[in-house]
Amino acid sequence: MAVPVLEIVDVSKRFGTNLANDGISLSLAKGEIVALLGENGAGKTTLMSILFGHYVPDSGRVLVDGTALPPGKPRAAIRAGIGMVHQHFSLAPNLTVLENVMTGTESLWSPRSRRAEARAKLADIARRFGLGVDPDARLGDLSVGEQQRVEILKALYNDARILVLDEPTAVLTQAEAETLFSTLKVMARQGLSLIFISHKLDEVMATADRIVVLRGGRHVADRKALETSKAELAELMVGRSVARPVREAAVPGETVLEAAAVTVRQHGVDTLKAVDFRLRAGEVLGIVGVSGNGQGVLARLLSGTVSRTAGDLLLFGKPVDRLTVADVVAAGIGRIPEDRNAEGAIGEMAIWENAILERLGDYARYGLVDRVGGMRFAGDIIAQFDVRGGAPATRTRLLSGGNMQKLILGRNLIKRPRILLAAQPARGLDEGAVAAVHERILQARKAGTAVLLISEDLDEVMALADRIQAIVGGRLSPPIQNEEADRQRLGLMMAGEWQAEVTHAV
Amino acid sequence: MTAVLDILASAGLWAAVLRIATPLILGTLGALLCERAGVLNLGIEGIMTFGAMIGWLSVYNGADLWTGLLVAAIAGAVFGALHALLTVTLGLSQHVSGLGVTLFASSLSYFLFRLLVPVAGTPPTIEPFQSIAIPGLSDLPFVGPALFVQTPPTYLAILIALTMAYGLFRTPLGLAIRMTGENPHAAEAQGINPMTVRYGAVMAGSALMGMAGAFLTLSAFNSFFPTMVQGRGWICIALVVFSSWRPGRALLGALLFAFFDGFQLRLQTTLGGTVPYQLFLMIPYILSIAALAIMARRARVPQALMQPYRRGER
Amino acid sequence: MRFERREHRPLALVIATPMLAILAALAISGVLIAIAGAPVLEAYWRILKGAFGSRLSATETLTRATPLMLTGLAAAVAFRARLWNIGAEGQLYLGAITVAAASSHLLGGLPPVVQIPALLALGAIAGMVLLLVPLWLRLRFSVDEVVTTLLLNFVAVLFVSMLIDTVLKDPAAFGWPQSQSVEDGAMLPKLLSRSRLHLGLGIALVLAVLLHVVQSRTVFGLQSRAAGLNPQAAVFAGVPLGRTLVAVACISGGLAGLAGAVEVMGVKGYVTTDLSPGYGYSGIVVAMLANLHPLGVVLAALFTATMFVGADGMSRSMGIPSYIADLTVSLSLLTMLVALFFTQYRIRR
Amino acid sequence: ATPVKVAGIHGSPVENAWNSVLHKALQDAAKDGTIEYVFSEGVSGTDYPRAMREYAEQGAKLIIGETFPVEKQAREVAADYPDTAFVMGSSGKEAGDNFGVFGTWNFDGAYLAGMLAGKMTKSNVVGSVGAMPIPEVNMLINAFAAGVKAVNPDAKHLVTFIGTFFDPPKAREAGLAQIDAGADILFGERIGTADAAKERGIRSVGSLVDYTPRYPDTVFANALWNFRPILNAALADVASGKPTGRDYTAYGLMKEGGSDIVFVKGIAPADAEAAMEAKRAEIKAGTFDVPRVADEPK
Ligand SMILES: Nc1ncnc2c1ncn2[C@@H]1O[C@H](COP(=O)(O)OP(=O)(O)OP(=O)(O)O)[C@@H](O)[C@H]1O
Ligand SMILES: Nc1ncnc2c1ncn2[C@@H]1O[C@H](COP(=O)(O)OP(=O)(O)OP(=O)(O)O)[C@@H](O)[C@H]1O
Ligand SMILES: [Mg+2]
Ligand SMILES: [Mg+2]
Repeated sequence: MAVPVLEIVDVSKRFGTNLANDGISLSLAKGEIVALLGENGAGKTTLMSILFGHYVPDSGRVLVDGTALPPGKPRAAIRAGIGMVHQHFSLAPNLTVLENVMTGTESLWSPRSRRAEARAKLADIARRFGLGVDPDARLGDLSVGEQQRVEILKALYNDARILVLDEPTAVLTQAEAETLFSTLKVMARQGLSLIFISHKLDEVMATADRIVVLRGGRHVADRKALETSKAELAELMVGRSVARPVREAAVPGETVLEAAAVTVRQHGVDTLKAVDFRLRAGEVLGIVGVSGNGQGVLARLLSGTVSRTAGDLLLFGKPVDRLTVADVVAAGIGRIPEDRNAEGAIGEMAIWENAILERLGDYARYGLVDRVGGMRFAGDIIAQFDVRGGAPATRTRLLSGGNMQKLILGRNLIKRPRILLAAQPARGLDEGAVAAVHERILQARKAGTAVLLISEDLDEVMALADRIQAIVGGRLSPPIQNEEADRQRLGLMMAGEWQAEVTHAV
Repeated sequence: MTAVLDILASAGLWAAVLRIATPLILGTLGALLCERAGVLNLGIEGIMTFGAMIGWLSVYNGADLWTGLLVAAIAGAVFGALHALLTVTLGLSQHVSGLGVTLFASSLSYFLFRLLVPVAGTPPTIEPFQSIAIPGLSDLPFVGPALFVQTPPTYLAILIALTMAYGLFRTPLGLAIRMTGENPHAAEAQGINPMTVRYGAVMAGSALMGMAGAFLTLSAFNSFFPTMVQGRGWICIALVVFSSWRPGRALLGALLFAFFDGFQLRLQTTLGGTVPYQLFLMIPYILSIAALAIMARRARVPQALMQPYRRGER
Repeated sequence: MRFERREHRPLALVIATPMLAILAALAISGVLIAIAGAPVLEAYWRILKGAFGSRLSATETLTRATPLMLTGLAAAVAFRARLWNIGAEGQLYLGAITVAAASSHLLGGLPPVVQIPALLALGAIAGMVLLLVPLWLRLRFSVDEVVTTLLLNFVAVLFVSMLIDTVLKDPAAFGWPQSQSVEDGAMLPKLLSRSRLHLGLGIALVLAVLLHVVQSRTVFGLQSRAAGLNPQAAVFAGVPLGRTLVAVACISGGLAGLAGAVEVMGVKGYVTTDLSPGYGYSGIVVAMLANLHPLGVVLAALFTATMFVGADGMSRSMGIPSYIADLTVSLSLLTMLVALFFTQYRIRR
Repeated sequence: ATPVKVAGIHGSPVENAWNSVLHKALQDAAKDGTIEYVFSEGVSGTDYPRAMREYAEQGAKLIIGETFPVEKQAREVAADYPDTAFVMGSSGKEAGDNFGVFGTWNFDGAYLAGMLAGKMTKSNVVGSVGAMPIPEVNMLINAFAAGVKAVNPDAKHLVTFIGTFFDPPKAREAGLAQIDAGADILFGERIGTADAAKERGIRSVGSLVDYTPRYPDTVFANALWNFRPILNAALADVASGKPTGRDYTAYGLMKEGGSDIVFVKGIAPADAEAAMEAKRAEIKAGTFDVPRVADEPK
């Protein structure tokens, strides 16, 4: 093998009692793409943060071209040619693209920013790698995919030779992800070395040359992509074999939720346009779509946080007026929000408080909170849903992403809801956690719960949903049966192609 | 009505506007610089007081006026470092720390003044900055006496405003400061140490606040007098908001407020105290609140303002 | 060097650090006292005596702590819901002027049992109203309230200054800008004769306990904390965000307004623009020192008042500049802030 | 005799002209050995009653100060400490046996200075800068204006209030505004006014203390106020055990030696000085009373 451009040697890092990295070593050759895999909390981000100088390792070294980087100095890492695209974007929405890219690239004491030169260089890089974006746009006005591009441009602008991407596709659509990976391959061919982190085994297998697996902070495996399989990787990550559950055939029951020509208007824009759907007991209805097409509004509408402008909603056959969160919870609708940190749970509050917050009606008397009951409820969730890493009184923030998701699932499923609204339930979760979440959703279906699954992940929808509708520009396609669905057909539906069919037919 | 027009047409008014505005310009720029880096500095009122005291005390003890101004700036920077220690290093709540610094700096000024300066009938004096007529320009009709016969710190303040406007928007350092105020994580990811930037901005901004205070004792007056800052610092905080964090507009805002004050004083001599003077004094505050209500939607507030940055914390 | 958040706070640490902070503040003050040429140890002794050494000093300490408790509670309840109310000073003045106006114009002549509660309520309502404005700006236009509440302080004080210069000016005050007085009958009863200690202390203590119960035990307490920590998640969980914040603002502004009412009805009898030596701002300090805990606020207010009254008395008895009192208080605040930090964080290399 | 223990409680820093007059008189008395003087300054309204009580409990026999913001409470304190004499600058009335009051009546000097100014003005415009329109400030400014008018009925008199007691830069700006409006002699009730006059090379009049040493070429006359007569009267009452609950204001009048004009000879026209000296003699003799007008000057 060629001389490695990057070597991580025996790096360890401890947070409190938690050994996040335990003697990890890793090397990267020029032009190579390495995927870093591991469960949530395995220490991937921590390792990359050490590489980039955000964190100072407790021990171990990082070598670029054989020279050790000073620890804890992002500036040195950038100089050495390391570029990093963070799991959470580090961009300033109020500044322009060019400003975001230029920050820190010139000597701070230079009396003048060389904007023209910077603009030219940016345009050049954008052309070379096919990453077009308006340099004068305010960053906050860009879509998520464009912001991602800016992050990559930023790294390339710094003449990165080693590019690190931490879960770059977590927020991208399938199509955007595919574009990204073809760009990454172009980069590798031009001599860049890449490390990317992902939980999606398909893209890992398709893109990486080599795959490194971390578990519990330790380096557990290093495989050539050609010499391994998804099943092996999944097992290496979790430490046991995992398989996603299989949906069994079932007969759906009566309709529990029906929307007829429901429209939502926000700030003068129709974000949902006359949507129709029916949801039946014991079935999973999948809604696929590219983000930004209204699935957020749909989820919020059914969660009780947005109200409709026109149309009818029938809940258990009865028309309902304005739905509030309290109504929704009282009606036995469980809700899994799309962003667990922003909406699902409050990190600074205890687990038990998060568990009962949405059902304070049941856990309060005369306006006083029933603490004992709440603790018991949280304890039940922890036990039944295998939430690890916390007791009822623990601060929720300390749970890993997967465990927080289990808490949210448990909070909703433990009371056997009649309807479950699941928005992106497995986003950002590792393979083991995904399997567990899917398992729970299918169990609920079997028990007669009607599940509305909103997801951008086609594999997930095809694995779980009985019927599938696509959402495009605030409109819903008519449903198709799972058996009729394949990637291509769904792709067309997500592009709005069903409308064309309809017009042709008329 | 003609009385109002006469006032507006007098060069004296506009010269007064510049004079009254000078400490506000310096203080506002100082607060603006801190806030651009993400740190609200409510220590301003106290830092101005200390600057007024120490600048004067230096000159009283034999330093020349420019040295006095410099000493005030350095003292301001020291209090800035204290504020930065509490809010940047320790990440404590910025408004609480700022109020603490104000209380500390002002009581320390009074205490030291009392210890170091003998009590006499009226406080002892120094020879303050004299107005300098800019050759050529000051001979222009109307504009000359209105704008070009001022004390050197006034020219300096305007120069600093223009420099800061350039510096923030046209230099790499300015971009680094703005980025730190918008998203310190992003700044760090680009190899800028947000802690250092915040320390630098808060100390430099506080130095300007110290100079703002020193203007009161080295130019606007010739003695130090406890409590003489009289809320000018708080007006600066308002003006930063009013300026939507832009140095050029900060300059204009300070001039606008000084205009109301100078105008009000002149109106009294012709119309007598018919309008309660409090109404005039409320103007900058109310305008700032209104400006905020209009602007906030466009979210031009530095996004990381008042948010502590702790390395390696989730 | 890095700071790492502590998940567990050893009790010993929680007790020891504030003690260290007080010692540090006293040590620094000691240096200044020595510079002023006074014997330091005696000065410490005099601070203690000045705060608690006699019936007079003890009642004065308690009297000064009273408004601090109320403004401290006002800040604590708001900060807990992340409503950054630093406008307690303005709310205090508005409460005060409302009480003075109401007693001399609206409710004058009513029997004390009716008038006193009515005045207290009106004072509280005035404070609420002043805080609801920035809250409305925040909810409607997403205007950050730190700056608006701060600025409204100056508007409020100028407004009061204008009123006591014009319509509410006391003609009996010989032209001094001061408001008409609250009727004698409507003054709060004194708790001890020959002292300034008044019923306001009792009111503040009861409210602190009440607030503690509300915050730690009630649905509203939990919801307001949720609203503060993560508004979006709170809305998702069905917390009525607007209503909760309005309620928080009413309590916070009400407490601050009440502080003004109590100062007028308990101590001063009328309003001038120097009614409050910054009680609104000190309240923030008190709330932070108490870590936003209502019962802690009582202790922090007592501590702050002790430091001030003690050091003030010391300056008089030892003939050193009286500015030492504010200086000691500010030093205690700064050291205490640092101490609180170290109860929450530990240093890692 | 052993010196009497006297405490001064100053609501403002002792640099404030008014307080400095009290402070200086008390310091002088201490130097004479007449009294033993302790003081507090910058005492806020909230703390004022406590300071009074503390000094009373520490055994001060006489307490001098100002109770403008705390009139009501101050009387309560006095009632609680009948053995201590309180003689306070106050707008109110005396109370009980031990709460005496005094006003600041240095308007005689202001009137006389006005007589000089009226003859000196070339532009026929003079101005006064004051803190706030409270009676004692009003009386002073009105007396100055009356003096001007007495010798020069056509002269115009401008008035500006700065709205605060402690903002010298603002007083200076107010003075400059008046100069811009044509004034060529300024009466500075507030410190800072003379700085404006100095900057523009015109003359000004000071109040309460002698500003001439501070502004030698600018301030040519001062309406002095001397606290010593009031202090002496109060001390005499304390010494002889007479009640101090009375109004000491009159001791501050010119005819009692409590106030006067000091001026630099030869600045004003000789006839103006002569006319002024004549009036001064009349006032001292009690044959002329300067009008006391407490309304807000217009
Ligand atoms: N700043 C921090 N303070 C305390 N603990 C931390 C910190 N950063 C990470 N951890 C902990 O270290 C462990 C590794 O975290 P890390 O973010 O590296 O995981 P990851 O592999 O990136 O997970 P994910 O797939 O969820 O992104 C976790 O247990 C996490 O809770
Ligand atoms: N306040 C608004 N003003 C104008 N348009 C809006 C507003 N909110 C949403 N939209 C538009 O409505 C459409 C649907 O928005 P929505 O937030 O539901 O998207 P989403 O599907 O939830 O996206 P994501 O998955 O990224 O959260 C988008 O085109 C969006 O740009
Ligand atoms: Mg990660
Ligand atoms: Mg959305």
